[in-house]
Amino acid sequence: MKKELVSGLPKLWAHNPAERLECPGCQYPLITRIVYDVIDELGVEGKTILVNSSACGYGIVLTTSVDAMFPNHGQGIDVATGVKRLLPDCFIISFGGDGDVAAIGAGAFVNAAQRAEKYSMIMVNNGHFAMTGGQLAPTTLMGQVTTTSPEGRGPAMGYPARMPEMIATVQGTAYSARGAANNPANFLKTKKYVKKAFQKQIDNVGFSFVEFLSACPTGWHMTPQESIKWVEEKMIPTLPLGEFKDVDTLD
Amino acid sequence: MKKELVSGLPKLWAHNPAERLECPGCQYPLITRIVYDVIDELGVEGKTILVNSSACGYGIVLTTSVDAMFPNHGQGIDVATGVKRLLPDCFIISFGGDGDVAAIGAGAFVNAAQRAEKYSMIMVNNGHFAMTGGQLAPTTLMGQVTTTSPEGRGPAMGYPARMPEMIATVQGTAYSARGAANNPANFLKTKKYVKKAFQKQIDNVGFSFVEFLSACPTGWHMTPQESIKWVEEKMIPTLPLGEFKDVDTLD
Amino acid sequence: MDKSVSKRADLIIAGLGGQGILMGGKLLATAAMSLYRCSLWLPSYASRVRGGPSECTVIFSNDDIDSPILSKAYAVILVDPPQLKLFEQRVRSGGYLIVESAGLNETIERKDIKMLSVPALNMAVEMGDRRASNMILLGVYLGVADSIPVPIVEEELNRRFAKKEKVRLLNLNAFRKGLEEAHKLAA
Amino acid sequence: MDKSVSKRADLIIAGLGGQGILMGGKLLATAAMSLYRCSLWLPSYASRVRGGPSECTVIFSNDDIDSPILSKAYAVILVDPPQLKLFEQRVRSGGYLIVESAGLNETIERKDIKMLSVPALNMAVEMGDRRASNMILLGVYLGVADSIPVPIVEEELNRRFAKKEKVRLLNLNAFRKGLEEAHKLAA
Amino acid sequence: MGERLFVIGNEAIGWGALNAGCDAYMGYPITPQNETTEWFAKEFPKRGKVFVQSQSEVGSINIVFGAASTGHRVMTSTSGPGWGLMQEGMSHLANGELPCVISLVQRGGPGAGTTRHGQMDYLSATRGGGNGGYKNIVLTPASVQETHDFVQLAFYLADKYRNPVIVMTDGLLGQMAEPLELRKLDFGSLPEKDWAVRGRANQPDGVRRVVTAMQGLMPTPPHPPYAGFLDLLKVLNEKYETMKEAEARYDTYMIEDADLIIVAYGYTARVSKESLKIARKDGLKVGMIRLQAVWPFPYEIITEMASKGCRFLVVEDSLGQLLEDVRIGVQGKTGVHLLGALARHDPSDGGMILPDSVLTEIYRLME
Amino acid sequence: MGERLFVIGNEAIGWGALNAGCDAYMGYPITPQNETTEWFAKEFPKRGKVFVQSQSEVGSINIVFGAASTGHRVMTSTSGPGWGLMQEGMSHLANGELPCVISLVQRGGPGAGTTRHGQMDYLSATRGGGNGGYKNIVLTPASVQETHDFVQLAFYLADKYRNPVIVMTDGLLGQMAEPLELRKLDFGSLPEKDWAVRGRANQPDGVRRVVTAMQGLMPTPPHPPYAGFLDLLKVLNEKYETMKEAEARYDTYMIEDADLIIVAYGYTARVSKESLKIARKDGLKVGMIRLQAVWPFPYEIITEMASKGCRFLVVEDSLGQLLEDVRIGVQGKTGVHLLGALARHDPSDGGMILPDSVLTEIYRLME
Amino acid sequence: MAKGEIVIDEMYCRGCGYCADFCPKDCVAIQEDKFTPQGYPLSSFVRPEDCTACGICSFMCPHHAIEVYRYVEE
Amino acid sequence: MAKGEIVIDEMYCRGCGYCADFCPKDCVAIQEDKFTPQGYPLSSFVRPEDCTACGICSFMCPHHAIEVYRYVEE
Ligand SMILES: Cc1ncc(C[n+]2csc(CCOP(=O)(O)OP(=O)(O)O)c2C)c(N)n1
Ligand SMILES: Cc1ncc(C[n+]2csc(CCOP(=O)(O)OP(=O)(O)O)c2C)c(N)n1
Ligand code: SF4
Ligand code: SF4
Ligand code: SF4
Ligand code: SF4
Repeated sequence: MKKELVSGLPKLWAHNPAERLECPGCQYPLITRIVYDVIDELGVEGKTILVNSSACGYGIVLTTSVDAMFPNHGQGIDVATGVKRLLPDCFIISFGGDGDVAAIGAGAFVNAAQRAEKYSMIMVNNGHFAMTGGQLAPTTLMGQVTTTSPEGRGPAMGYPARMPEMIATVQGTAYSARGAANNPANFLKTKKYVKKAFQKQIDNVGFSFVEFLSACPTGWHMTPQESIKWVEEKMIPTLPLGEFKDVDTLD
Repeated sequence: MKKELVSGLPKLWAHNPAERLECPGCQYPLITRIVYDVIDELGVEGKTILVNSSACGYGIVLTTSVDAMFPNHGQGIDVATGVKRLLPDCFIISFGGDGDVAAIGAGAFVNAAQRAEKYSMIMVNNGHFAMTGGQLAPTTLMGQVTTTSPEGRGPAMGYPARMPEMIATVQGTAYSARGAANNPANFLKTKKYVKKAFQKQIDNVGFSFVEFLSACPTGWHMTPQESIKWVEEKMIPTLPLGEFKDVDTLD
Repeated sequence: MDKSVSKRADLIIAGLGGQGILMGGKLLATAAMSLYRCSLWLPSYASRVRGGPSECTVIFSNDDIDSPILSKAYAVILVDPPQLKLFEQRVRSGGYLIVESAGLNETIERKDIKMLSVPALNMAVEMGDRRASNMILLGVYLGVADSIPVPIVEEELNRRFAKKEKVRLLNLNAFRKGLEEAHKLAA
Repeated sequence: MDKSVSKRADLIIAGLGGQGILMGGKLLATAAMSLYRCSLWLPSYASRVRGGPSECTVIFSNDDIDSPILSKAYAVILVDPPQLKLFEQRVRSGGYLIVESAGLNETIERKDIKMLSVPALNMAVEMGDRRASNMILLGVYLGVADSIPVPIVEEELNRRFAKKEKVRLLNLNAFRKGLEEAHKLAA
Repeated sequence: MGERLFVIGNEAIGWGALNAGCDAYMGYPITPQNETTEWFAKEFPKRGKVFVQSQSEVGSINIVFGAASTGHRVMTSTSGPGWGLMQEGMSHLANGELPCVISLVQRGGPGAGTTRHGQMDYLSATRGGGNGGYKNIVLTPASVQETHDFVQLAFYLADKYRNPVIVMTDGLLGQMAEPLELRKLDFGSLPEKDWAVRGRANQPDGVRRVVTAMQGLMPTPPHPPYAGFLDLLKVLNEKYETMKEAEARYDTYMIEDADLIIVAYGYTARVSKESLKIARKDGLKVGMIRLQAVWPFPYEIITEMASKGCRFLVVEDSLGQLLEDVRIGVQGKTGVHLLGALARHDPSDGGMILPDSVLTEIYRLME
Repeated sequence: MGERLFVIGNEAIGWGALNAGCDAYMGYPITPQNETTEWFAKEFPKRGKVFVQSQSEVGSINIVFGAASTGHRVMTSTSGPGWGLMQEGMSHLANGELPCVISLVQRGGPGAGTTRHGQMDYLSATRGGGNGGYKNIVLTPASVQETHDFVQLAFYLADKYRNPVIVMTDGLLGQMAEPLELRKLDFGSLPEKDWAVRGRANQPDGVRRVVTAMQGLMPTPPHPPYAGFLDLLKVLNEKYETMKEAEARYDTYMIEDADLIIVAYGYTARVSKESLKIARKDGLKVGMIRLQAVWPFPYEIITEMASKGCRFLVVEDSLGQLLEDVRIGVQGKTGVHLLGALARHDPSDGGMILPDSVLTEIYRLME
Repeated sequence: MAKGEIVIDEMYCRGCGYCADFCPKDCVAIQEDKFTPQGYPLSSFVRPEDCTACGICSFMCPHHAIEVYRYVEE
Repeated sequence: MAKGEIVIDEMYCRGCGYCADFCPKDCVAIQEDKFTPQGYPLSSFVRPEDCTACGICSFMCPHHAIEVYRYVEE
């Protein structure tokens, strides 16, 4: 009997375990797997440039075998604009944490969409600032304890940001969705979202955006299993999965 | 026969013509009149602090008789947060141009709403950066000629920002609307919007926001009459007047 | 100024925003390019106020132009008469202060300079457009200073307004009126 | 070190993140506060990597503590044996290198320091929780260095874990096991 | 000795602020100062004080602008890239003459550099990294206790001069724990903040207040603030000159007979002192000037010692920034040497300058 | 003489960029440099080149980061508060060693100050206003032609050193019109930009490229960029030292026999030269050093002239920034005087330093 | 019959004409041959008889140049 | 009968247990007493017989430690 590989290392893989420093059970690499595989499926690998400004993503995104950029926290959105404008034929993905997109980079994010920049943005939402030690992020859920909301997030600290819903109202946005990988079905659905988002870029329609809810067991002080449950039972009810915009022309 | 004053100088007026340096036909002072009069009607004059970071608003807002602040372009949103947090019993209005709110201050704007800051924000949309000589703003209409879109805004420069629609999607926003003063009826409707927005602050509900479409005859190189027509025939169809969010609790 | 050698000329035009101050100066400076090795135009206007004080410096020279800023100039064109006393001080000894007469109700004290009071606004209104007054004053200046041959200025003027025939004609006529006026005044 | 005068003691604890390196050092430094005029704890850990190299410096002294950084210390506790060669160099002459024996398969070359190899991990597993191994090593250190009286350390330990009785007991017992082990090794 | 806490430098900033009567903190997380932000998140709300986690450092500094305008004592803290982002705001605070405290916990740069420690923001802190030329006092503590005390001093100086004051440490001092005696320091009385906005009904004179970053100054009543630009410059210049006269701070150690003087601040000053003492035991005439403030800079003492023929060794964890000031002071009279960041002992981002390296350099220079 | 345009300094920046083969401009409006932004908006799209109006100066500088990473020639321009906002980005560009050009048209500060002109960003431009200690060449033209030429030089130097280069003028030079001869300058050949990202299929060697602002450097292949932090510092230090050696630029005027030397750059250099010529006619031995670059700074020539006993007069429209560098050069050997922004002739924001003021100061000093 | 009257302040009027545009009774008009001290064309209360004292000309005036009074029976 | 098989790379596995959680056929389990070289509990292919080669354990593994092979008739 012959064996055929069904699934293994993601496509676009630079075999370098030294650079793979994510925590056990971290779901971050699942979205990178999705992104890498979709790039491969769309056949755009040779012209892809990944721009990563998500903090925990630094080591994780470095596993790619394609051109990559690592600007500072919050800058990846504008930096991607710079790359895409100079290389309109290239395929540009910008990765950001929820801190990047919803906090420090929110102005860049809104304006990239307003200008209808033709690249794709992935926001990895792990509900807090993981790299710096688990502070409140705009996406933090109500009641969630972080190092800067030690009593849990209360209304005095505002309410969880819903970026895909918000950016869907901007005319320059071609596609906006929220996915997760709390189970295999949602993993596969998220992959579909990502593929659609990327196709908008290929078709030069407009700005495309996918938020990914990502379990962070270490940062949340949970077992991996508890962290998946948290995504399911806490995050998804507040931050529903699905598509919020999907158009083929912006006019 | 006795005479009774029906309408004259706005309330909260500091009689100082030297500081009134707006261009002939500029509609900016109409929104300040609305704001001043509503503050007076709500009886909060004594605890009002105006924060202005709109550029042409500098001279215009200086006409108030209440405490006022003039931080730099783009900063008025965060500055208002600082003032309100330290003086929660005071009544804080932040004025911004479309450049302030939709461009340089977009991140501050989105995050003030996300944190449900309890003050009121007025955005004066004159469709371009007036003070610096009429450059493209995120709100500039398609086809509109500015000094940085000399051939008219085309899709390569993105699409007009719709801030009230966008900010309405943020949970921390209590109120969001768009008004104009292209005719007396809309002037009065805008005044109602402003009053509602201010009431949200008084009731401590959340962030409140009103956009005001403002004719800028000088900057647009039009007569005042042409500029009113432009508001009516070009701006309003793209940026419809009305309320986009009005809630009494954020949960 | 020695009209034949013409090694350097300088001029301040002062008034209010909207009076064509900056445009007039730039026109001269551009025209001067073909004649002088160096030519310089420096505008100066209030930043926030539309319609506030406005001023420009024009210098042409065959030597290097060092300072772009003039403490004093050979000629000052003052379109806003209330500022007379201020600009009296900015004329170099032996030079000219050319001033709009409408609204002028004082005179200068200095004996070492000449003041030419020109009813440019009235003349312009008579010509059909008050906005042409700046060209009249420019004409007066060239009439007395002769720093650039008239045809060169007219050529530049024609080039600048090539696409707006009515404006071109208006300005050209105003300029010529100013030259005439200069000769009258000089006489 | 002169145990009776005890003017200054210092210590480096090194290992990997998650081995309780930083906590152990801070416990000692806090306990030392009541005894010494000065006490200092300086952590040092890799920024990006969870589980990377981790190290802390502990100094107590009745004199001012100048440098918070030690080129060498009287004692080094090494929880990560593969780094033996590196830390052999960081022990002061006459001092101790206390090293976890599980995974240790070399020895030191220097003759002027003493190496104590301690099966702390095994001992901790026997006690029911591998995470207690750091307290065992701390006990060994105090057993040989005697820089702080045992009751003071135990008091601090009890305070720190006051709210978690099981953890408190585990750590206290581990610490005492370490002390015993030190006496065995010293014997 | 009173009750002492055992806390890290980043927490001492919080305790110092509390003892200074600070009312509000606004900040954004960045390593290695996160414990400061977290301290305020934990300790301030429960005391009814204001904690705002901003959306960025541009946000922090502008929220500070608003908060400081109300006359309350307010502060923020940051590091590295966050400090870079605050430069425009610093300039506007200077223009508006708004008192506030910025805790700057230096890390290594440029760019994201290392999240650990470094002394690489000296020039941007002392020269006004932002636009337009402004000055602020920069205090440089070297211990946990001094950090706590200097934060209080900083609030006092900020109010005294109506100017931002920076307390500059580094990741090493921030992460390091030492005993801290909590104490409220009294520096004397201060004028009323009669320029603050608080709503006209709350102004004793019923006259509006205006705060602006546009053309300088918040003249106390009568407003309006139309002081010309030149007036702003004159006022600022006078203030800066006064600060230069009055606020230089340093301590000296065995400089009287020294042939070589080490100039340093913060962690490298402590490292250097250890080496210096060893060298002294060896009979080498080494002394030290430890800077407790790096702006204003005590050029006079440097010039004086240089005139006596002393040579200088600058020990700083950078490519040579403090070095520039020492050179200005020395005026070419003697030699100035640098032991800088290239002497970090470890190629990874954890390296620091060790006592051994300083000692070796002392011996090399004294040979 | 070839065909000449009559353009203002802000437009000359555009023409210079075009002649340098600049591919992209990104910027945000701010007075007094709006004509630059507008020039690119008008001239670049129709030539198939990239113009992006960013949402802020933080946006500008980060879009520059992205654009420069592709190996194209890119630039931005700004002034005052916009410059303040770019500081963090400048630091990251330095870390990533990305070549690009920043046109800085100085206005008066601090804060929003005046929108007119000033020379108040000298220190933040030369000292690295942002975090972490970095250096960049700062070219300071004094005419429209020189502005155009120096923009081309800036692009060359940026590529040569893989470092941002600043062209620093001011509102006055920016608004002033002079004849401009368009000419393409040739500075010699440059290495391939083999480090640039462009998609792996477009890399001749098929190996990925990595650009980072995190821990320095984009080593040309083989990657990865895991140079340690210390390695980054060493590389940067070496580069900065090379620039210091090679890139100081100035011209001198009648300094040989001078008793007093004026040091200035930009508009105040031109103003000063006029006064100097008058003073010379009067027999006063005044000379001038006009700086064409303010970083690196030509300390040697200053020291040399100071050693001969020359005194110095610094003329700059600030409270004394260039002054610091001249002091470093003079080394206390002779006197250094400042004619600064307090000598602006007009209390409003329009004031400038007039030739008369400089002349008076020369006479005062030469009395 | 006039229900009220308006007062136009020459110092403030800048001749934009909004009062004339929006007055529902056409009581106000720009006088192209009269100028304000600042040189702008001046607005005038040309048909006082139809004024209803609605206030529109006043609140639509950007330069706050108009006061509107209503006549009230005593 | 097994439709395929999986290979777990000890070097990569970090014992998070997602493979075990999500394997629809319960073929994978964490062996609490076995450790990876890095010291993490190790995942094992405990019931190979039911494996359908669906690939889930592989793509749900964050650490890319699992390869899934499907048997194909030749
Ligand atoms: C200007 C600036 N401010 C702050 C930081 C510190 N910082 C690094 S990552 C980060 C937030 C990380 O959160 P997020 O973007 O959600 O990414 P995650 O770590 O969760 O992947 C912060 C605040 C920085 N590097 N630069
Ligand atoms: C950081 C910074 N960038 C740019 C500017 C220049 N600037 C002043 S106002 C302005 C835009 C004005 O547009 P808008 O906010 O729409 O107000 P308007 O003038 O139209 O009232 C700009 C770009 C500045 N002052 N500060
Ligand atoms: S901290 Fe959280 S997000 Fe970051 S690598 Fe660990 S698990 Fe993943
Ligand atoms: S430029 Fe436009 S917005 Fe500004 S004062 Fe004039 S009319 Fe009003
Ligand atoms: S609306 Fe006001 S400013 Fe305009 S014309 Fe009428 S009175 Fe004059
Ligand atoms: S999902 Fe991967 S890392 Fe996690 S236990 Fe299974 S094989 Fe190991």
